Amino acid sequence: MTSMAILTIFALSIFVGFEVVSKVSTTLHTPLMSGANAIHGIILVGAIMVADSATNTLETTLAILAVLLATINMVGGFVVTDRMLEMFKGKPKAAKANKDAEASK
Amino acid sequence: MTSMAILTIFALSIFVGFEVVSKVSTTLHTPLMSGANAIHGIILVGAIMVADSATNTLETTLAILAVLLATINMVGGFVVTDRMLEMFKGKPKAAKANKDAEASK
Amino acid sequence: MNKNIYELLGLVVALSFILALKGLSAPKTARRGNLIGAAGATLATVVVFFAPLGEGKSHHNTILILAAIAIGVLVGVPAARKIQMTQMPQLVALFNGVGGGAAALVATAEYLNLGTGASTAEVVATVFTVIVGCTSFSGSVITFLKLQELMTTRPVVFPGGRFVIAATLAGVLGTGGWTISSGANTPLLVMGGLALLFGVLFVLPVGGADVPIVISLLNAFTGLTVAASGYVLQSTLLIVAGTLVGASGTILTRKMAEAMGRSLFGTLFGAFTAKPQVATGEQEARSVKSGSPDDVAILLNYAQRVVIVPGFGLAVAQAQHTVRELADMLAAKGIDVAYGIHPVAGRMPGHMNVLLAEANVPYEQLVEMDEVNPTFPQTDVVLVVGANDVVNPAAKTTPGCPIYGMPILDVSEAGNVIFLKRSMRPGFAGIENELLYDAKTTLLFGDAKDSLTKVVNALKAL
Amino acid sequence: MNKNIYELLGLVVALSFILALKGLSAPKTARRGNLIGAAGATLATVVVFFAPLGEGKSHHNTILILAAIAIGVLVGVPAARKIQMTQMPQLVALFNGVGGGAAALVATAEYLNLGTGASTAEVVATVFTVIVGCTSFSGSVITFLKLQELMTTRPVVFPGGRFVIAATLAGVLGTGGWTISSGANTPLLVMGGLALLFGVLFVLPVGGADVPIVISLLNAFTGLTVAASGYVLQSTLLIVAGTLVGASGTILTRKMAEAMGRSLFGTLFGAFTAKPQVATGEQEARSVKSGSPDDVAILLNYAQRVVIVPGFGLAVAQAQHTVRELADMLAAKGIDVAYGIHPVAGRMPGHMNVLLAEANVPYEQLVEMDEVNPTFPQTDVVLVVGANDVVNPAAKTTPGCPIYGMPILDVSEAGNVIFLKRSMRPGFAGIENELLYDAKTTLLFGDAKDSLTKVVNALKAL
Ligand SMILES: NC(=O)c1ccc[n+]([C@@H]2O[C@H](COP(=O)([O-])OP(=O)(O)OC[C@H]3O[C@@H](n4cnc5c(N)ncnc54)[C@H](OP(=O)(O)O)[C@@H]3O)[C@@H](O)[C@H]2O)c1
Ligand SMILES: NC(=O)c1ccc[n+]([C@@H]2O[C@H](COP(=O)([O-])OP(=O)(O)OC[C@H]3O[C@@H](n4cnc5c(N)ncnc54)[C@H](OP(=O)(O)O)[C@@H]3O)[C@@H](O)[C@H]2O)c1
Repeated sequence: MTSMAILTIFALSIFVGFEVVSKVSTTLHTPLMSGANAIHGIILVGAIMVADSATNTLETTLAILAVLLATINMVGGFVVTDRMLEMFKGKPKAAKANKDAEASK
Repeated sequence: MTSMAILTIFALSIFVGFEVVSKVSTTLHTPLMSGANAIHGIILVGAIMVADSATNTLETTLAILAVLLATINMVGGFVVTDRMLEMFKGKPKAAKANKDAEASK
Repeated sequence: MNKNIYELLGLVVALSFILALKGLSAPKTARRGNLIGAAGATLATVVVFFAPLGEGKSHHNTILILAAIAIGVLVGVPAARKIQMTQMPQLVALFNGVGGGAAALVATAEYLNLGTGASTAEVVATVFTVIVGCTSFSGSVITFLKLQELMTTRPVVFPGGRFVIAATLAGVLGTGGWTISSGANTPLLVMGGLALLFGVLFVLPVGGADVPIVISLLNAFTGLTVAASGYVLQSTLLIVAGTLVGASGTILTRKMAEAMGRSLFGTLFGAFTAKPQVATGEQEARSVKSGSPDDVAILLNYAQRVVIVPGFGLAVAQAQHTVRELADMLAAKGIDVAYGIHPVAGRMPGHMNVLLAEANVPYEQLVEMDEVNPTFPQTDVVLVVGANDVVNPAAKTTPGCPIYGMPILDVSEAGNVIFLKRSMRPGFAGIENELLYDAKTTLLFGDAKDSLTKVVNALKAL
Repeated sequence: MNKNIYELLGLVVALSFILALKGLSAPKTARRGNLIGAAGATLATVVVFFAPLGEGKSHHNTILILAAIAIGVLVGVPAARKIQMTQMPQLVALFNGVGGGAAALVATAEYLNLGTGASTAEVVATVFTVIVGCTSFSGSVITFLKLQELMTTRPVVFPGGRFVIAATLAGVLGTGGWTISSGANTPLLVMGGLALLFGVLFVLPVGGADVPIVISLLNAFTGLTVAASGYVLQSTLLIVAGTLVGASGTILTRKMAEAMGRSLFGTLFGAFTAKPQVATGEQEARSVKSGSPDDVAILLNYAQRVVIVPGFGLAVAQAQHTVRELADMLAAKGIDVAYGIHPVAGRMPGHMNVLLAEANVPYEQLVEMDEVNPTFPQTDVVLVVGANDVVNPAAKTTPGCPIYGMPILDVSEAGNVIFLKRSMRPGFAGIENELLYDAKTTLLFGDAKDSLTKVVNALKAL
């Protein structure tokens, strides 16, 4: 891949990242941060690639440690985000009840 | 550029295109369409590239015609969009006046 | 020019287009956004003359190119400058069409240039560009003719039309496949011709109300052809810019259709599903109640609440200032006056807001459809100035008519309805308006501006 | 696996992350968004084991890798599952830190692997990743310690601190330059060590209220390190995913700072500008008015309007259900009851809304800060349950204190203020609350749940 292509991809990704979260509501700040945090756990893929081609002990040790840390980041991140959002699910219902109540006024 | 890079750029551009206009208000539909229309006038660059490397009369004729059409598209598009938006500029003021009027009620 | 710098500038231009679209979607930044886009496009056009070329290649035809650009500017700028606001939509349609045509020409020329050296993927991209570019070109020309009223604005449907369209489409795809498998020139030419025909057939059955949606759709498609050309020409800039327009145009088309209460699917496949039209109205000479300016003045004078419904005719007659004068007089008499604005009144979304803002109509008197509709039962007089389709009850009562399903202003709920128009001719969608024959309707024939002036004078004399 | 398929799957995963972020920004789709992201990440992890390798290369260490993943899952999942809601923010901080550490390790290992074969651009990317990854790692550990209250939550500032920080930063950059120019291993190691130190020094001066902002910022930075690693490893997926997190994280950080009324600049450069703290409050034993549950019950019983302000202590005491019981009793007596919700009450944005929704508190009783503040002058009794900083007037009156500038709930405008807390200890930000000594304040010491139960019983006995 040419460095021009990489630069273009980089620039477009920045725009996507900006735009996609620009409408987030305050209540979702924490889950969004946590979800984004889980996504960068994808460094796991990089860690596996490096471990996969590591030939001496030092490299292997570093890479395997990276695999361990990245897995914790990724798996833990998605699970904890899901748990947060599970708690949020009560809210829309409540909001709806509220609306209904108002409508019946 | 590899075809993978092109595909990635294509996919990311789709997302950017979607997101960037997803909040447009009804009043701006026409100018936005017109502005987007002007942007695809950038085919002018392609027309110039082809004309630039054309070697026989047929190719040259087609390419020069393309340059002409693309120029009309691009230049006319940006000018007409600007004219439309010029007319819109009165509105925000009016809206503000309206707010002020409400505030003073 | 150094290749890296050249490509970097291309990326800068691509990003300027993103910023342009982003700017255009918010009222505050719209104008700046457009200017950013124009600046980017200018930069790209200058830079391409200094494009680094492969070994042993040189720039050709520079003088010719510059001449073509000069002519293009001389044609495009005055057209965009001088056009009347009422005719802007058709101009946008035309600009879009020439863009599609340019993309098709570029792809064809490059195809000839590459000759047998083109890869399959490149031929596929070429075929796509030529088909869609030609369709967009001829389709846009038809929308132009419709909007300019150089041809009927009613859906044009002929018996068996859908089979002709399907056959044309099959022909387009067949010749497309033939082009891809043979790599020859003749099938490409035939294909282009068939695609031009398809564009015409595709747009003919579209009713007036759906025309802006179709323009927007063709616009999105043209964007995609630019992206495909970019693939063939190996230009990242064209790929990004074209895809941006394709994607944002698609969203915009959907939003427009929603705003007009039209089904996008119905609009797109209208060509295949439209039936020869039922003649609406029996065309017999029915009686209508027409009044004099004095009658209208008296009606208005004793009203407590008046709603003015402006339409395309107001724009044509340039009557916005006179309408304001009348409204001010009524307001001075203590009458409650409001303007009922339909989202698709006029010929482009937001048309009426703009015209009335130009005439300095106070913003709080402009009431959107959803808010004004519930107030009609308490309204004594509705003054319909050069509007027709947007108050036509056929949208509710006549399934199958071109505007069926469009939300309308329910003016028939008011006490009296006054129409200011020049004749009994129907509106843009070409369908009879039963409301004109209604007992509570009074017609005041003549140019809207003249009629309004007379009403104003009559009111003064009261 | 075929290279094209492999790369295509990478693109699919990248797109799934876009959809995940998009989903996460709207309440309805948030949970689905997170699952899409998890599915994408799982796919990527499986696929990478089948990555096509260059000529003559083979897969190494597969067993070890799988073992490490297994251990990671066994550590990560239970931690995420078992953690109490009150401790979630520090867990997120910790996860972020290990991610940054992983990126730094990956970059280091690849650097060793490439040896002298690395291009300058790759070395620059490596240096960037190691610096930011290490900073993020140690910085996150400090935020964890702060949030877990294993160390003081007050800004830690020592005299001359800013010079130490500046010197460390200079050292980091210097060794970075040295690494780039020499390509050797020792400077990279020294640089990593200094970056770890810098992370600690960077976060120490951050006050409690700014901690979530710093976590978000470190999160964005970690995203960028992933993108840089992607560049070195030539993985489009990592580039896109990392950049996405970097960009969205930056926006999110700004939005969080706005929501908390904090200056992002002040937070970021707090390390360089913070001065040793002015001791707030004179620490002399001043008298406070403490009351019995009966006193509180009587106050509440004769009120017309009561506002309950829940805070972090309510979450710790798990008193949400008891608080609801009390509120229902008061409402049954015809007293107007509302909950005043501060946006940063608790330990994460939205914390209180969640806890109270869990206890089935009717949604319409939850009133946001901006709406509840104007009602305090008409409020007879404010019941502050385990909150402190969010009602601390120092945010308005004491420039330089860690929460200065944060909007607060103006409970001092109400007739009576009752605090339910266990001691005179300050809240998260570690600053005295003058309101505790105010004449209209009554303190009821004890665990929030116990105290509330007693108040409920006293009310029943009345
Ligand atoms: N806004 C958009 O985005 C958009 C875009 C494209 C199409 N459309 C379509 O355009 C139509 C708009 O509805 P509309 O009610 O505003 O307009 P309309 O249905 O086209 O009706 C205009 C009326 O004005 C009268 N008129 C024309 N010139 C006049 C003059 N000088 N003085 C007095 N009257 C004059 C015409 O009758 P006479 O000829 O008898 O005078 C006609 O009945 C809809 O069908 C809509 O779907 C809208
Ligand atoms: N929401 C967020 O996003 C977020 C994130 C990170 C940090 N923060 C920060 O956290 C703080 C939130 O303010 P806050 O007013 O909710 O909390 P706070 O200022 O931390 O005060 C909590 C109070 O609850 C009391 N408490 C603790 N456990 C208790 C128990 N079991 N029973 C009764 N009382 C108990 C404590 O006093 P005793 O020890 O005397 O009982 C303390 O005064 C702000 O400084 C905010 O900036 C917020």
